[in-house]
Amino acid sequence: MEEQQQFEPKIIGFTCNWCSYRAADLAGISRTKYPPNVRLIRLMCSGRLDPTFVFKAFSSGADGVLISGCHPGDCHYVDQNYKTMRRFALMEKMLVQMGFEQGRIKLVWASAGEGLQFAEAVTGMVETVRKLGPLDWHIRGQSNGHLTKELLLKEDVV
Amino acid sequence: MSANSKPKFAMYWGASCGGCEVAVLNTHEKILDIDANFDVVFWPVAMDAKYKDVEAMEDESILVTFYNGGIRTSENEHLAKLLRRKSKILVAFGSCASEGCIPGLANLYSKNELFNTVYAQRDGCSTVNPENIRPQQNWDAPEGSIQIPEFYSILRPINQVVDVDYYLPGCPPESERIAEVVDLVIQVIRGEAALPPKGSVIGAGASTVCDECKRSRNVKTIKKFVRIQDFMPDPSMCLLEQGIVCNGPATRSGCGALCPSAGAVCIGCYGVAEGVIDYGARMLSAVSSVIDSRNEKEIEKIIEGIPDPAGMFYRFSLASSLLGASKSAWHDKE
Amino acid sequence: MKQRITIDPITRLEGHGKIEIFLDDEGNVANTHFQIPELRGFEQFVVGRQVEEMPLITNRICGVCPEAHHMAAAKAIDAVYHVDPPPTAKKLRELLYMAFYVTDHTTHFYALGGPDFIMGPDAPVAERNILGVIHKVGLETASKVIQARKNGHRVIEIIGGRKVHPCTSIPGGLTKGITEDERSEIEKIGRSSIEFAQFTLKLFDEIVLKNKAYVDLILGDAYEHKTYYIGLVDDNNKINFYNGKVSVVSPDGERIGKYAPSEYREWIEERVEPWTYLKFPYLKKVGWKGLVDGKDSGVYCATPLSRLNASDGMATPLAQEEYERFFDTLGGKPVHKRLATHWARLVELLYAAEHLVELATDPEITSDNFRTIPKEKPTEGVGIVEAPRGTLTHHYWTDERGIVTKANLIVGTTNNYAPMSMSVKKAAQSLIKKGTIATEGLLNMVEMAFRLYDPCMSCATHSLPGQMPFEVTIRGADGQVIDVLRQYC
Amino acid sequence: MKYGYYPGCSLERNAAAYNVSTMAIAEPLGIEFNEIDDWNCCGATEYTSIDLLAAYALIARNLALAEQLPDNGKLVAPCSACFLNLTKVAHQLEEEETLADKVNLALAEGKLHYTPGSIQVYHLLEVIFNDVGLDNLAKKVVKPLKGLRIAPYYGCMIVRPGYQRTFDNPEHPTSLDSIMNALGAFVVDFPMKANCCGGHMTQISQPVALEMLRRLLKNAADYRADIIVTLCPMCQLNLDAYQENVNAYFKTDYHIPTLYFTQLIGIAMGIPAEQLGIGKELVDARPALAKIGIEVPSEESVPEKKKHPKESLPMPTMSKED
Amino acid sequence: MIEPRIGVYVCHCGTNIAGVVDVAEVSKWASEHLKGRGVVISRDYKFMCSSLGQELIEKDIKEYRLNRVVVAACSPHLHEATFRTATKSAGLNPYLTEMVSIREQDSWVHTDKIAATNKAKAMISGGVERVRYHEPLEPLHVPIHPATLVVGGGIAGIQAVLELADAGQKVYLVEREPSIGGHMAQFDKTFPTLDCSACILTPKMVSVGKHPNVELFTWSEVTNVEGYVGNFTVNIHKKARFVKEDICTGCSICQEKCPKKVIDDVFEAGLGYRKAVYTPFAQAIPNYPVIDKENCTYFQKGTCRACEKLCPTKAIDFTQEDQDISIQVGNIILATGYDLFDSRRIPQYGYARLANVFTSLEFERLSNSAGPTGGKVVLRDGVTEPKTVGIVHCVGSRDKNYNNYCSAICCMQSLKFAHLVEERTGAEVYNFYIDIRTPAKDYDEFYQRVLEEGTIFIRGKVAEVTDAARMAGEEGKIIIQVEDTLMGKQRRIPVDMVILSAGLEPRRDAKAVAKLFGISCSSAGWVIEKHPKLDPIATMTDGIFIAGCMQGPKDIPASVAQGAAAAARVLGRIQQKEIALEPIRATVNETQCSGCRICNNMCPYNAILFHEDRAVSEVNPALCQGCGTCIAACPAGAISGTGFSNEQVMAQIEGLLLLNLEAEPA
Repeated sequence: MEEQQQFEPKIIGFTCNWCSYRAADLAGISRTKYPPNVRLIRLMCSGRLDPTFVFKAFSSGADGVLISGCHPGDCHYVDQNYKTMRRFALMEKMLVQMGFEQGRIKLVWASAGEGLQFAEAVTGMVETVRKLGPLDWHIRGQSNGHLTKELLLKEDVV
Repeated sequence: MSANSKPKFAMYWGASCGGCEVAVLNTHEKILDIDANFDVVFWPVAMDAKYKDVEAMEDESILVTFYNGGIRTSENEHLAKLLRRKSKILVAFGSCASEGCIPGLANLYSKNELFNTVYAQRDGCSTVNPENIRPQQNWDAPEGSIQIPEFYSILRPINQVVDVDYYLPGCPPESERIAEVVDLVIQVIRGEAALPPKGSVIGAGASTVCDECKRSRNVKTIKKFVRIQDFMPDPSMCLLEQGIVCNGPATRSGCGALCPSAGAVCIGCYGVAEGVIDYGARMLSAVSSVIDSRNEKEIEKIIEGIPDPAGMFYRFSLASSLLGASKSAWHDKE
Repeated sequence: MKQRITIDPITRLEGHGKIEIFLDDEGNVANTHFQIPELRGFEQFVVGRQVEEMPLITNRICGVCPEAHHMAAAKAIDAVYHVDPPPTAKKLRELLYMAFYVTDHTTHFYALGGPDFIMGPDAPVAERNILGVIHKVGLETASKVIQARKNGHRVIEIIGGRKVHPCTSIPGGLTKGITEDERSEIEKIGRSSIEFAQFTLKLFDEIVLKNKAYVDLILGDAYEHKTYYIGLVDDNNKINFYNGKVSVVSPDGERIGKYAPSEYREWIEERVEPWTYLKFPYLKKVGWKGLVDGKDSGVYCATPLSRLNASDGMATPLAQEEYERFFDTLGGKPVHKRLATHWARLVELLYAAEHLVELATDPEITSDNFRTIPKEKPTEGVGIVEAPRGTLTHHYWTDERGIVTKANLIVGTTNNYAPMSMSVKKAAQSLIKKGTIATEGLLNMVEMAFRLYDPCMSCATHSLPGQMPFEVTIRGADGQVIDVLRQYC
Repeated sequence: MKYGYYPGCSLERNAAAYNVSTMAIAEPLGIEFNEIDDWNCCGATEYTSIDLLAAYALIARNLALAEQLPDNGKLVAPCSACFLNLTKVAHQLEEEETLADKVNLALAEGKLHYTPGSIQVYHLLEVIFNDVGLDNLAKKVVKPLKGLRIAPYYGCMIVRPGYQRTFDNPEHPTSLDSIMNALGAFVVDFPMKANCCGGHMTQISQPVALEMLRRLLKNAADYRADIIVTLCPMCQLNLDAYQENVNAYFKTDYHIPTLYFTQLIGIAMGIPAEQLGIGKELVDARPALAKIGIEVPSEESVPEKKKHPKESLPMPTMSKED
Repeated sequence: MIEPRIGVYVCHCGTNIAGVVDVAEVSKWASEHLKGRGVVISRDYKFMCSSLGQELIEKDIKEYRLNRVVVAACSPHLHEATFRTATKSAGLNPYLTEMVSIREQDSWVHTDKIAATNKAKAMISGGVERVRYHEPLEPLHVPIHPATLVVGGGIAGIQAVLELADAGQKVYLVEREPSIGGHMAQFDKTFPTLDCSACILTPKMVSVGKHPNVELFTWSEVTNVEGYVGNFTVNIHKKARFVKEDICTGCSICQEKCPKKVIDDVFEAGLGYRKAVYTPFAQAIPNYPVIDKENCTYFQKGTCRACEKLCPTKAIDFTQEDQDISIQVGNIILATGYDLFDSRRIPQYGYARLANVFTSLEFERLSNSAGPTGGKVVLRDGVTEPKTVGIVHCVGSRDKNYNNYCSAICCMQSLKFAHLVEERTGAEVYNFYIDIRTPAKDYDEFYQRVLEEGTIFIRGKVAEVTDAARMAGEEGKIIIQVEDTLMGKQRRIPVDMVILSAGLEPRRDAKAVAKLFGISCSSAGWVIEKHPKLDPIATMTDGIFIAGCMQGPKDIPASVAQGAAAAARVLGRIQQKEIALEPIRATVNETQCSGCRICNNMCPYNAILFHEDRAVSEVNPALCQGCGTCIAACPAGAISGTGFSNEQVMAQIEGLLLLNLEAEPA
């Protein structure tokens, strides 16, 4: 099906309520264009980002995950994004160990004023993930490990 | 006859090591209780029984089945489904059945990688295989063809192939916990107690291993991760605080913190804490949170002290984790 | 009449198996295949792990003899780090190991192998099990048995931290020592173990040796194979379970050599067959000639019987006496009668109990010098111990961080895969004549043939998830399936 | 410090002195040069505007050869034109994959290949300023250039922004100034320091070229510079060889010698003048150099040091820059 | 969980959303495909935020017994409050509403209509799944401390202080310099009316100094801020003045007698001198001096003490020490102003190399009647009047090498300079400009006036300012090299004096200050306001407001307006006495907590306390700010959070990826 045409990756983005989510708003307000492949989830702080969310996204059909928070030192909650920085480093290391390509997960610092930068980050990431191709982890997860036709057909209905 | 009037009990091992059976034998006197209160219809390790007898039984005619071992082959799956059908209550017994356990680490590699390592000739190893033979599901012996079961690309805990009523964690479950559960079941039969809600974890604590650990604990900040062979840890102080990655904080209580009390790290055999979805995510998040640095380079340096995150954080639970297996396992070419 | 027989799982052994028997046109046995149907791949998935985890990961190969894997791995990682643990550490490990032998051999004799004798081969199925044994020998004996197992596991817990899957061995020693109180508790246990061992031997005398039918069964050639034997021995060639070199003797009892752990590859090779997931080890020097016995076939055996054959005696007095009685009774070394393995196992039980006391009373045993911190870069190392079910070899390679890069494991029961297959065939041949199949008897024979090896398939198939559905398919020469006898466990 | 070395054509001819002096100071400053074997012309300032691709290939050939040197990808060019060309090409090849492929296609003919990004091109000035460093340089000074008034002349090419690195302020570079200070010379604030010397205009329209040179000379003279110090063979050639023409054309009478900064470093380090190729210049530098060591006129006579009238306002200092 | 009955409302926002997203289709899709997930009704409407739109929701809640509401419209930061109120007035707990931003994050950023429509569906699906797990919550109410802190004593800060103080509220004003007044105090005239800066500023300064409700901390800085809106604890570091404030009469004898003359880099912009003991200027508030330790002979050499000896009231006290004062306030207004672009960064403009190149601020002092030359416009020699003067616009502004932005005030400032030079010296004046920007009231009129005065305007960015004479007439002059873009040729204009109309930059320490108060700066360094148009004086941190150039370059009227506006906002808060906070908090489940103490150092507000006795950790809801970092860190999963629970996020992920659709009857 859509495998034939250009592959449109699905990317889940986790944004912090104070910086990156507002950066996304600003991108909108200033009508900065970026590809529609990213779907955002708002957290109060990137420090809230539980790796479970990331794994859940991947195992539920996301081809990439974008994590975004205030610039280090600018955290609305003083310094929580440093915890994000640490968690991300270890999480990325583990995902790479499990065979993930570097580009599928990305940490982007974006202040509320950086709508343009945010849009650019998204665009860049969509391109990378498009090149990497689908992850189709979830559909395999439902079988004994083999990708079957009927599983493929379950794909995205919209 | 009296045997049949007693509720039927079965214990079966799938892809497991037999430790669970031994743990049951280690309940010692309790075995006699089981004998007294149950008609043990099927318990291969301990007694003869014919598979055809089991097949002949009515569905749900077995009151309780302790099923240990994961699903690695078509045969495991077949048996899990059979016993599910025959049993009223199916208990995922032990780590393998509940979360895949150590054998689940195989999900970090593909079936091909597994086969090659085991069967191909590798320098320095003892296998001699010039024709590069691999076991065949169907093989034509001169006398006729014979089969061995299909080996799946990934190992799965049983709840991924059948409906599970209860989970009894541990590798193996501590005999005391097993005894408690047996008592509970007996009480239920006698109408002295009610069953816990379906899907709950039995024979384990509500918190994590630290709750039972005697070591002293303080606020944690880690500048360097070390390994147990590197130094002589303080026997009375939290191992994680000393820089050794201990899985105690994320691992369900119930074992009595045996390993940390014996000077070893908790390796996580009791699995996820109540309500937790992904064990590795909890360990990963907790351990990295206490890294004491704000500098990306330095953080990189510090996490070099965790050379094998997937292995250390998913030692027992990889097969039941959200991701379940590594990319090479999922994308294994037939 | 053309037939194919399938026997399904043997009960009362740790694992599962599947046997295919093909008959020829006369209805006699043409060939048999003993298949192991699964794979776990430890050798692959230990790669990438921290090497100090090996004693904790590989003991999950087998929950029946985790102590054996724990020890083999422990010795291997000592070697990987080029570190020599202090005497106390070594003695504590061996002490734990003796306690393990006591429980394991006990378990086998009373729960697994024993029933065949105690209840008799022809006793009804429903009674041929541990509960049956309990009923027959009486609760008093039963509780003795239970107590013996309990004691053994208590010692294991004291030193190993846990009853099953011990956790205390690390490169260079142990994570903890033992206190004086614990020591004296262990000593008490040891002494009672000796009594229990002697009691068991007496029981064996009464039930088996005094029973003509059984003795004939043992001495009959239905269960005889002339193969090579291997077993771990100390410098005086006495049996040792924890330390020493592997002694190899030929079918006519001559010692053809002894090898140290690091040299195992010059002696042992493994063969792959397409119809089973399990490999067949054999003696490299002799070579693989197929599933046949004799001096020219590399097939060897590693069981209590083999150990007695491969050694010059026992290191403890009482056991030494039994050792001598054993060979006197059975007509000198080597003994090829496989059913004698059950007796040999009890000789070892006694040794284990005696040595347990020796170690428990060693002055060094309570010292707190229980580990040496490794200084050298980790590289590569082999560890060998004698598991109840055969010589156990662990071999690891690591990078400079001590991360496993390669592993090679040759496990207890695997050693006996070939002889077991042969025993199965022999049993089949002796019980299938001209198409007449004594079904129950056949199953039983085969099961007995198995149990004497006390095969632990979870072990053997360290590359297997312990499951061995035992299935005999009987086929005619045309491949037509006539009968499938199957039972799962 | 090890570097690949690309002398370029002019250092073999008109700028031989530059080459000689560079070699003379390299060793004592702990610099090791490893000349590219069989290097070719960089195409000077024109060729790129004639046939771009060919020019890129021509220049890339040198980069490809440099890549084979064991000098961790650092290549030094003393000539500003060579430096500019090499950096420009190294930069463009890194930027445009397709261009790099085309160029490598051409190089393949000669069994050569250049991996974009593998070579960093440095100008000699940069190496001495950053890698050797002022402190180390000062330590080596045995004969301070005290009393010598120097106009530091950078020319228009080396500080062009936008390529691999811009190592000094393009509008108002100061690295050469501080090097000369380190040698003990008096450096005049030479406003024309980064202006063009006319380049090859001398071949195209003499009047234009001469006017450009006149401005430089006049300004240097206004600041009473004894010597113009340069780091570009083209600048040196123009200022030195055409000074007489300027005088003839504008009825002026300038006699300001133009030396390479390496020559002055050499002198300060006590290396005999002849070993530095001094004497090869057309406008004789000896009278100027003769001043060194001789009592210099006291600072009083320097106009911009005039005492300020008391009502005068304080002058901001350059140093405040954070 | 009670059976969810969800209403989905898709807003057109005129054509803002409907222009790209097929809203009708989206709403239809939701009602059909999300039926199985509890969606009872789904509508699209022109403007959901309109009163009619809100009534629509209220009506449905009653009619269809809805217990959850999803509004797909603009960013929750814009209208979450609006729709919560609507939900509330229909008798439903307001926190059972979820907003989906299909405008900012969909229609406005995408062009492909089909893709955008599909994305809207996915986003709504995510919102629906999430809202299923919303719980009814009650906002937390915290009291507002009536006192206010204003940081920065420039005109913006002064205005804010006076508004608040006059309204009868307590105000603390903290100023880094010895006197309030800020940049405005340095100016001579203010455009476009040319009224004297001091004349209009000093009265305000005086009333600040005398006001009973104002507590003034000059020569002081804020070093620490804790707490949250309504209840901040602020630490002020008050540097020792070495002058007893209570005794000093400000007679300024000490300043006359002090032997140590120092170049005044601050108030005189480096163009004039002050003493080691000084008040920055005559009308300083407070008007008692400070001793600047670094330059005071006594402090440096241990001798002198001239000031001490000669002080008639014995107000000098060398033993004074720095103080740290802690104050409680409910709100904070920041007005820390700007720094002047440092013209040294453009060396080719010759500043600090060529004597007669001046910066705008230097010229302000030069032309100021109270300045070093008493208002005489002269060259740096202090005597010569310039015959020709060049004024360079946009120095460091609208220049990709320095600052991209327009500094807003330089055009008018340059015009003012042109006029003053004209007026004071009759010199010939050149203005070098890119564009002339005179947008505000009476500004362009002023431009016309200056034009008529004969100032010459050359349109072109100046390339170089040099003293390298090239041709006759350039000798001894400063030559301005410029391309006249109207004439289309290069020109060299020789002048005697150059004035660089330098741009405005954020304070050097702007980022540090922002961090101190928990707000953020744009990449340029100006503080980010809550909304660029609708809320330019509030910040993302509740209780922290901004005014003046801290928020961006602006002139005096704009700064004053912002100061007043910020004050008005704070007064409103104080009126309410208390403020409702989002009830987003973390809580520890004690039976599950193992006391591993990993969370203990996760909280920057020290809201997590560990009970040694029970060996469990607990979160103090009063201190918790709801960031959720401890929730993510807890290895036992023992900490949960309201508003952003695991269940909510996990469900939203499934929704966004449409896994929920499988749960729907085929």
